Amino acid sequence: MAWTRDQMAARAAQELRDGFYVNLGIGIPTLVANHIPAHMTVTLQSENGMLGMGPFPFEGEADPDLINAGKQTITELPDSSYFSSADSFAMIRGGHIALSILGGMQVSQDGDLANWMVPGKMVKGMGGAMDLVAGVRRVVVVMDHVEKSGAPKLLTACTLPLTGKRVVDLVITDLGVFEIDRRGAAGMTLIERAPEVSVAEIQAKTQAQFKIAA
Amino acid sequence: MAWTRDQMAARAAQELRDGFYVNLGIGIPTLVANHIPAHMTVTLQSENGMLGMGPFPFEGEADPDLINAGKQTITELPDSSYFSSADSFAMIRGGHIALSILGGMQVSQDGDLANWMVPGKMVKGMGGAMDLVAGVRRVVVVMDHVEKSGAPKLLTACTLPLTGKRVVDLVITDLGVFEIDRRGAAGMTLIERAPEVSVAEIQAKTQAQFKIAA
Amino acid sequence: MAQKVFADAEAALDGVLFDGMTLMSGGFGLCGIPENLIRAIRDSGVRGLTVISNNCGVDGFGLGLLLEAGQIDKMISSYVGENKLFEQLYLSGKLQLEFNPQGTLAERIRAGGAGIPAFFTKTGVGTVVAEGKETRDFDGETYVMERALTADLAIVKAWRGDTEGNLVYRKTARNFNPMMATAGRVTLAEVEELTAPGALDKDMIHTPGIYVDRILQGATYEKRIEQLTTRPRDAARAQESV
Amino acid sequence: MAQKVFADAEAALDGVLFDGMTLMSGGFGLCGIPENLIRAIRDSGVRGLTVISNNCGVDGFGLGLLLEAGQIDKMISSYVGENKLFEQLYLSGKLQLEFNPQGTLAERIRAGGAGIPAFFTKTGVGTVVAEGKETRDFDGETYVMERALTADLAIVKAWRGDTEGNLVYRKTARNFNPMMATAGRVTLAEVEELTAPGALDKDMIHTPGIYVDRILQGATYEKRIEQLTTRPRDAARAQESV
Repeated sequence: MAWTRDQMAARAAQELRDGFYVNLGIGIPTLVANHIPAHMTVTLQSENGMLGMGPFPFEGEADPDLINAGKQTITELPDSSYFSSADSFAMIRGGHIALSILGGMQVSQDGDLANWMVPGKMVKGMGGAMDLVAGVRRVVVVMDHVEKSGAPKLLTACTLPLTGKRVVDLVITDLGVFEIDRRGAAGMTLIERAPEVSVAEIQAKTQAQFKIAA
Repeated sequence: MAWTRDQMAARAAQELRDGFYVNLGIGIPTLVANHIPAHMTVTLQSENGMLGMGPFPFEGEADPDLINAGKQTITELPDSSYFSSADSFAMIRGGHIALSILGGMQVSQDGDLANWMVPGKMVKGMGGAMDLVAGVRRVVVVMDHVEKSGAPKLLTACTLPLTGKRVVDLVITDLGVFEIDRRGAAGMTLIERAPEVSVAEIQAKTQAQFKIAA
Repeated sequence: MAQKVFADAEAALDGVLFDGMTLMSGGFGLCGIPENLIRAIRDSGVRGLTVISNNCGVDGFGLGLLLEAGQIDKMISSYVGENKLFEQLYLSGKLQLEFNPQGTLAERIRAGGAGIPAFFTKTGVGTVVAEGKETRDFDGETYVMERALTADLAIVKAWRGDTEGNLVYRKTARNFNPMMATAGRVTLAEVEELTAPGALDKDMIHTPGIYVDRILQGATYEKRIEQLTTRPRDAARAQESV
Repeated sequence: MAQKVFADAEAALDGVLFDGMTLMSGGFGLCGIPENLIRAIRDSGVRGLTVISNNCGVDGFGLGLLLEAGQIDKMISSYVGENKLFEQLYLSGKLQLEFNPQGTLAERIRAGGAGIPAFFTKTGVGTVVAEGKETRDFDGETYVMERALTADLAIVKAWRGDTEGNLVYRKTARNFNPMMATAGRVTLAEVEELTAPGALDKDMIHTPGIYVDRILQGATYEKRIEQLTTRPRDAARAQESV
């Protein structure tokens, strides 16, 4: 049985460690915030210039000067701080963020990621995604295993314009979890499966070559 | 009659314009602050991280957290601001300071400046001087015309390690004022003399080639 | 004595606009945008603009106004996002667009203000962003060389400012404004509240006055919210507040 | 839960010192130096240090203590100034010294913290500073390429800090501290006043807590003044204050 969006977020939350500074992308990654264990201190960075992102404001209390990188109104926490875009990306580029969890359109078996444009169709722009995957120490992608059309998203090589080359450490899909040895030669390894999902099903829906963890 | 230190500072003050942001070096340049015309707004930058430098504090009111680049205790003004060394030199390097007035050991006829070390003898270090001469829009050097030994300080080429190459726009000595076409080929021109100082005296005490303004 | 304060956006723009100019505009989405200056630039009719801004507003607000009026030839941005007109003009070839990663854009602008003509970054290596640019290895990692960005005019929005041009931003409305203030040949700042010198904490000034040529207090601030997200008050808290 | 607060300088230094390490130390002259941590490093006996700091204290205070104890092999600085021992050790060949222009030093440290391995600057072109380094023309001007600086340990001094490591500096005691806080593989901060989170204005934090691994409130602050300069009260003012 494939994982739900919330279950994928819960699995991604297992990558968090106490004291981590983390950047969460738009979509499923945003849900990870709901799964931070109570005993753990995790500080969320928003690349538009904030550390210590709080929850959405109560109705009637939204502040137009306080938004996250997805342009949603948010709140601050006692230990929050604000800074400029240059300082924010100095933080990201300089390797000070421990973990980035973001969405993906395609991931290759070497860890290439495509998630910012479909030529001639979708022109959202890369925003901060290229900086995040280049600068953050560990990059986790959370995405559906296949496209709505059924086409695989885990590929031998991405066909869409890249966000980064050899940047992804872990991929969490609705069917399973894959580790990628992006700095070495070991390639991609399936390390977990969603309940009742078979290796055969994953193989059928995956174009990328992958090993299966012992 | 050669100019006194204070007269040299007064002459340097004539280079100020209303609204200028200015950096003053240690020694005679510091005295320029006493000659800012009353109707003029001139803001002094201190490269250790301050804009809007005020006068020395009253006795008993010195603050160890408030010093200038010469490490002297100073005061703030209503429009002062503080910033980091990186931000301070971004300001300097980025060409935002209109004028720098600093001391010199040697100046060449092309505008080279040496003012930071005498090999084997004096090892003070360049501090911010190299950044100032490279980044500030107009550089004025105020110095004695000759060394204590009588050796000339305005030379065809500096013999001491350089602070910057083709960086000086104007030299004010106790004997006269020289303009330097540092970006072009016109070289050095004597444009003013101290009262009762003859061209012959200046020529005798100057190794650099210079023209005499009409 | 030099005077930086102008009565309104129109007065502050007098003499600094020309067709074909490069304009930097602060803000992230609709947060922290100089909305009064943008409206006045729309009204000025200046054309052929190259605009450097992370986004391009939305249909009918912010820089979207200049897009609608056909005043922009080229955008240098990181994100088109939900601006339909932007996307459509670009896809139909009527608008040039140079995409920059957001952090590269921010750093290029900082470099422009800081006298640094070029720097190296890992961002974009192996992607279209690095195409045609020099790459180089340092300590076994590959980096791409990026050039500085400056503009003929920078327009920024701050929360408070004094008559000398010292600026303080509020929360995430800071974003690109501080760097842009340093990278304009001319920089105009609009503020919600204009104060006398001395009213701002000297340790807490985000943009020192040296960077601001002209300052004005904005006539009105709509401060439109792009994506209003809220949560319901929980029962306990709702009771408390009764 | 992760805990950043340490009881004193000695405790904060536990496990982070080793012979031959590179150390960054904030401050300009004696202004804004981490005096408690410096004393504790002197007492630790660690040797063979490469120290990155604008100056090297004075005889008997600040980094001068480490010089006197023979703990420093090499300095990376912009100014020796009035430190006689520093000058003498260097001239006699007992201390290596790499002079950096002050702005280049500051920017190299900022680059180190910001993931920028190299950048170009006009500073030092045509001088000994540019010897052996790549130079390059951009838009008709010559620039020299400078590399980033990082350190095994950065020690900084702030005025106030909270238990999460957010820091605020005071007046010109800010200087090199904010950049160094970003460029240490480990960063220790000492503060005059340690506060609970929420006590500092969130818009006014100079160093966000992410950069600070350990924080302590200094036991004592001498805050020695290097050059006390004052002016007499003028007659009018003297009268007023009577």
